Amino acid sequence: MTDTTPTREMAPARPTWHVVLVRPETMTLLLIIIGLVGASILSPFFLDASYIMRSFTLTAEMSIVALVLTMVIISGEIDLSPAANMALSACVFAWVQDAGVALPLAVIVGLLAGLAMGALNAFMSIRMQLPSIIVTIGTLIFFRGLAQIIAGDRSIRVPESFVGINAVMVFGVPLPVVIFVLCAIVLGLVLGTTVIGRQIYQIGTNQQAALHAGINAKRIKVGLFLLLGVVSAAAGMMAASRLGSVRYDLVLGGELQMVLMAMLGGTYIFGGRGTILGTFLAAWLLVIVSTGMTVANLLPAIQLTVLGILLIVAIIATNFIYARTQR
Amino acid sequence: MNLVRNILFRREAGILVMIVLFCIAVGLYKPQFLTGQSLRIILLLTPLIMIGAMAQMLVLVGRHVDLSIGSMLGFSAMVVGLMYREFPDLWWVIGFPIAIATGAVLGIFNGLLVTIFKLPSIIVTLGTLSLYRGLTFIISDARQINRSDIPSELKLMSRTSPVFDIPWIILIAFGIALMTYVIARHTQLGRQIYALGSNPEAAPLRGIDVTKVTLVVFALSGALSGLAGILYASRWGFVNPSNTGAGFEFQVIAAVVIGGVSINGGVGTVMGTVLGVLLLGCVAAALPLLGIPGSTQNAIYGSVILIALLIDRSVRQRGAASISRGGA
Amino acid sequence: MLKKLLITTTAALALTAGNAFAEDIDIVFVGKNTGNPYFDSLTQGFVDACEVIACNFEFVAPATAEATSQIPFLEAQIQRGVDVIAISPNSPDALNQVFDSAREKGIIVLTVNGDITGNEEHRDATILPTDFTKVGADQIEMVGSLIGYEGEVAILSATTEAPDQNFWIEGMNETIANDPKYANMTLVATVYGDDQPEKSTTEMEALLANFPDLKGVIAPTTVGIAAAAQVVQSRGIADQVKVTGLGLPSEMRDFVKDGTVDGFQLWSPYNEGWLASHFAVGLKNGSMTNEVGATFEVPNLGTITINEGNSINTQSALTTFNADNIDDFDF
Amino acid sequence: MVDAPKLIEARGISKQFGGVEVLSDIDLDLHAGEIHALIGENGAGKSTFVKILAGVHTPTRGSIKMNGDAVNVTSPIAAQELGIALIHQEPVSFPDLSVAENIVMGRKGGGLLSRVPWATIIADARRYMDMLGVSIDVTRPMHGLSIANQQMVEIARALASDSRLIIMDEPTAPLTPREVDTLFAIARQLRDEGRTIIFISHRLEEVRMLCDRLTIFRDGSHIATQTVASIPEDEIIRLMIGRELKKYMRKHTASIGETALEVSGLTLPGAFEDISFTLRKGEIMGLGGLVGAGRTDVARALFGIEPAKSGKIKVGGRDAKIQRPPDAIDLGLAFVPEDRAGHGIFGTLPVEHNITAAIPGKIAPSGVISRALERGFSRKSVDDLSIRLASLNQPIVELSGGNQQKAILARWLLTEPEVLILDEPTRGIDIGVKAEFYDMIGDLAEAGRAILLISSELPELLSLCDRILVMAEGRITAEIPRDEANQEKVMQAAVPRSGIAA
Repeated sequence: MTDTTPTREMAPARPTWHVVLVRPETMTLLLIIIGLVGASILSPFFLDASYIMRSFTLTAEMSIVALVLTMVIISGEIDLSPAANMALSACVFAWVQDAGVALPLAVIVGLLAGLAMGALNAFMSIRMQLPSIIVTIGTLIFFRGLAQIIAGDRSIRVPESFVGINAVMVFGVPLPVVIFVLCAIVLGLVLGTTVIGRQIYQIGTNQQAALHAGINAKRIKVGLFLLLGVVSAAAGMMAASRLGSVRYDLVLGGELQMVLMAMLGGTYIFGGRGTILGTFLAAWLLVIVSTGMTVANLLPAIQLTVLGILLIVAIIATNFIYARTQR
Repeated sequence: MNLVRNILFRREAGILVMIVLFCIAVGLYKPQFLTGQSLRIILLLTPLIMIGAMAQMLVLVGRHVDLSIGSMLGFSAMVVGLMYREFPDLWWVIGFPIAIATGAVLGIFNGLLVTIFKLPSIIVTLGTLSLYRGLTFIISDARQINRSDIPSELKLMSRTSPVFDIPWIILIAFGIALMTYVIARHTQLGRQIYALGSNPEAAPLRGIDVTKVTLVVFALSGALSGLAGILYASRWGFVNPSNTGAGFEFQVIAAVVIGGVSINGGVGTVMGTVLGVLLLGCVAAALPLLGIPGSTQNAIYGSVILIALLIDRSVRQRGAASISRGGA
Repeated sequence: MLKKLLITTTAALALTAGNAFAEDIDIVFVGKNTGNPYFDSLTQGFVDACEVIACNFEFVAPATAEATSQIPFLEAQIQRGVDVIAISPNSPDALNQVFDSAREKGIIVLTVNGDITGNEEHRDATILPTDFTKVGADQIEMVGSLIGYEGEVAILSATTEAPDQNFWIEGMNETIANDPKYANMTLVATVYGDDQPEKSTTEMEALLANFPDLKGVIAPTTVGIAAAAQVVQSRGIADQVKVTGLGLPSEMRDFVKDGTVDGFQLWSPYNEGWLASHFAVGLKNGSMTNEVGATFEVPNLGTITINEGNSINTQSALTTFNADNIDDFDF
Repeated sequence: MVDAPKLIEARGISKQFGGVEVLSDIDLDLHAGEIHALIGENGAGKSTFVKILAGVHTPTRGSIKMNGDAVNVTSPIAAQELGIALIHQEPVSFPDLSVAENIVMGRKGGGLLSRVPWATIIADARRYMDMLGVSIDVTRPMHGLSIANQQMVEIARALASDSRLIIMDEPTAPLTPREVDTLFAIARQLRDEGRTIIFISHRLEEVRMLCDRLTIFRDGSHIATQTVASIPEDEIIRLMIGRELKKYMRKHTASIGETALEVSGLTLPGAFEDISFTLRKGEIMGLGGLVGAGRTDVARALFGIEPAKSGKIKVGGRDAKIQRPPDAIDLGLAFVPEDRAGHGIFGTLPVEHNITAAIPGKIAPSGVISRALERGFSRKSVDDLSIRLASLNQPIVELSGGNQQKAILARWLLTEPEVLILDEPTRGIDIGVKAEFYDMIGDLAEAGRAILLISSELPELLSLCDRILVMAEGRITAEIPRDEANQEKVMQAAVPRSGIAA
């Protein structure tokens, strides 16, 4: 089998400014600037740091989960069930707590529920080698259904001592936002500088080559699904603390926003490409876009339409950038 | 002795047995479940899902997924609803071609994104799911079409028809099932969809115009969603921008996957899908009778999809293992 | 359609600009979700009131009616510095924090058409359509009058958790149990349609199947009553099973006209909006005080008293709609 | 039958793949009603030539005439319309569709909505099956058919599109003797109907039994075309490998140390059986054989990608249990795979990441990758193997085939392996870089590493290896020490004897 790769010996190196600038993350940064300008024109009330910060706490939990989802997509898999996982874990936590279990123990039970959900996704996708996208559509409906069974459409209250995570301020910044930034830094370092991070890129780029290079792709992918399960559970309980009560419809439809954050950040849907920084910026972009539209009292319909268009444009753009740079 | 053909056949027989057993079990506990009236209730629950399932079956056979059928249903229903409200004296039957055409246009847009930009259909339709729902809000200015705006002849179609008093809506649904059977089994288009799903790389080599077939599949999915849209207006008598068609895609995927359509493409029968829809209809009708809160329905759909995936896996494993032991 | 969209957007822009200098009171009403016909007429009440008295009115609502979907809209109104937030809450307890932060900013928070039971201290006052305590009894009287005060009756409610629904159902049970007038009426079942047309229909079908000689069905929710009526209409059993409850004239007009439903009740959501605007402006400019027992005048609604727990009833008794008066109402 | 009408006249057919000339100026005539064998070593250009005939590739130069008039075979469909059918060794089919449909699929049959004539399709399918004397239920799906039956369906498809030229690429490799006989009977029947059959095979007895004429390819050019009767087997082999042997004299022969790797009775049913050999430090052992001999499967078993079912492996004298590649790497094994693009490089990732992919422990002792260590290792590798590149951050896909292979070799040298398995290391690499590779392999042996070199290029094997094992159809057929080794001996052992008899 003679291979047909181009044989230019000395390919012209891309100039450094080109490498730094022509990246999906810069596209997201550009969109943030455009978003900020647009939103402040749309409504004078928009440009206020504390308001944007407060609005970010509403989606901070989802953004944290989107960071881990980015790593799962880079590794070549996908998971549409984290939003449902957040709801079910929060319901399990509140239900167990409501039934008299001590708070710390209830939190652990919630996290274990998330882990179990991650394990189910891992078993179906990796062990049974089923396409993870269809598996996680099944688990997304299944987890949401379980949450409905546990909580009915009652809303289970959460003890006062646990409520108000978003009221806790760290140097004037709400705690959920601080946690999001810290998670981004930690995960960015893991993905960017550790062996595991490097191997996630390698598995996503070419799983066969990874096998031949002695990389245990199965173990890493199972680990990612489990991590996503636990982090989703933690995020679900953070939301419970923010809201003071939990219903089965927590973060309903959140899966679209999480995938959107990853895509807007430049994560390549087929794996191998993407960064934590990209998703981090995309999370802020989404907040700016939706807050800008809400404070301008635009019909929610427009927000839905804009979200849909953004996702489609983002996939086409990243597809185009990667296809072009892969000469 | 062809092993796989039996498995496929057994799969449909398996679903039929499940339906019978389920109905007998419920009937023992609640005898009224087995009356003619109860059969009518079950059949009245299935027409929209049936039409959606037919479209989704062809999409899945072509190794694609269309998540936007719920929003396409909602948008088409809204277009027709607005038309009835703004032009009350129009002949009400005009609604059907308009709904189908509207759906087809949205479907073709999906198809273009998938074929021109080579994007995975599941992510594209996840985007258009939200886009079309947003457009539904915009064109309706977020207001509902009330029962009084929907022509009574259209609503009548969900109640009776000259044929043994079976509502038109059920006749249309089974008509679409028959049409899909003819397309899938007896037209070049149908066979090429199966071929495309069975071996996408080999399809172009065998002279199959992959782009055209994919576009037609998505257009069909849109058109049938449009038809389901106007029938929604007939069945429930109103069109609401936020919940008309919401969650429709999950019910349809559950029905299609139970019906034995494989998510790896190339495998799926109309009969299996019809039985899958009927099974879900029985479950949906039985829950309230047994006093089980409706909230368990989602959990049932989810678990049904997961179990069907595992069954599909084991069938494919036994089939695939025997073909190729590659290696140079 | 697009033309309409542009108008609303420019109107929104004008309002934001306009508010900077006028001393009119800014009122915003946050509905449960967009596309809910019930709130169209309630909003109309606000709009007409604000044309008469000095207030600027805006209606916003999330796309879907989940517990937490209203929070971003409330945060936005706080940011816009509106004077009064009127809201029909989607959840009894998920909005406490955001209500508190609004009231810290001096914003008056009124719950409309439904209260946050158990968390009343987080809102200034609540404006209910009518005296909820009497709704249960009125509905039992309504169905009793239709079925000759004897036979089996069932309730088709919305969601198991909706506070107003449970309040009324409690009232209905009490009335049937204690009031001798309804001695030979028995309440056989209460089922929940989750305010979804498909589920309400299957629950209604199950009721008819489980209780063959059911005489009457009370559906105290607009979605439930319409679904129940449609089932009765399609099976042509209007004379055996009487459907009533709380419904919107615009939705029930066909059923009343063709005799499927003889009569149903509701209140005027329009009046609720009308009263809420006046109360809000009154509170803001000091002409009204928000103490229990205080009274105030509202044009064409007469004197309104603030009852226990700062709750106000727009009208004392339910309005009954039937064949002869259904055409006088356009909501 | 000498001057039978010419079906195909190919003139000056040449093809370049990425700068490497694979076919140069092939002239070949094919008569109607003839079975014509194409013979040659791996990579001699046989497959490429027939793929050009079948429209899978387009030639860089040259023309094809069919029945006297020039034709332009642009795609497989064009070929099908011209009546040319190519049957791959692993038939390409639609597993979920019925046999009958697989035969007909894609034939011009009216618009998308035109009716599918099931009756005629099934009737035709049965007719072709009867013609081929094969009893397969044409309504069952392709799923689960044996390879032999799948080939029968492919032939039926060729008949369905009334193909005049049917090309069979190594058809008998996976078949049992009885299935081979059936295939031969059918081939003869088709020839008697006036059709032309091209039969690519290494089994010279089969060629002798079946074919009328044969053509020998070598290094991309057409050496000779003879009638089968007029050329003895030894002559065929001589022509196959007749190039005068440019001796790449190895600068030295390394001192042979103690046994590094010992394999006994290694078996994986269907791939290879009873493989036993010992490999000593400083020794280069060649593993020769033709396509399908199972050499790559042995390598994949040694490295743990597809472990053998039975047999023992001892590394450095100790028993080794290798279930997954990391086990092999820990024991000091390394494996440069044959399929560079599919199993070797991470195309879009930088060259540096590719080079250090197998030594995570060394570049990140604490788990965190140390830039300095990584840059040190990769810079050293680039210099040692003189890899030509613009920058270490450049995606590796931008390098030439030769430099990519050097990067993969560098990856494995960094693991400092005891045993280095190289699978077709110099395939698709231009001559200049090949020589560099040979020196490198020599130096590695000299440094005491044990090297197992899998190669289809005889000069490479003969000049580099201390010993050559030859495999055919999953079995070791000969072990030839360096001084007795020559091309004929290796090829004699490589050509499957047992084709008919086994």
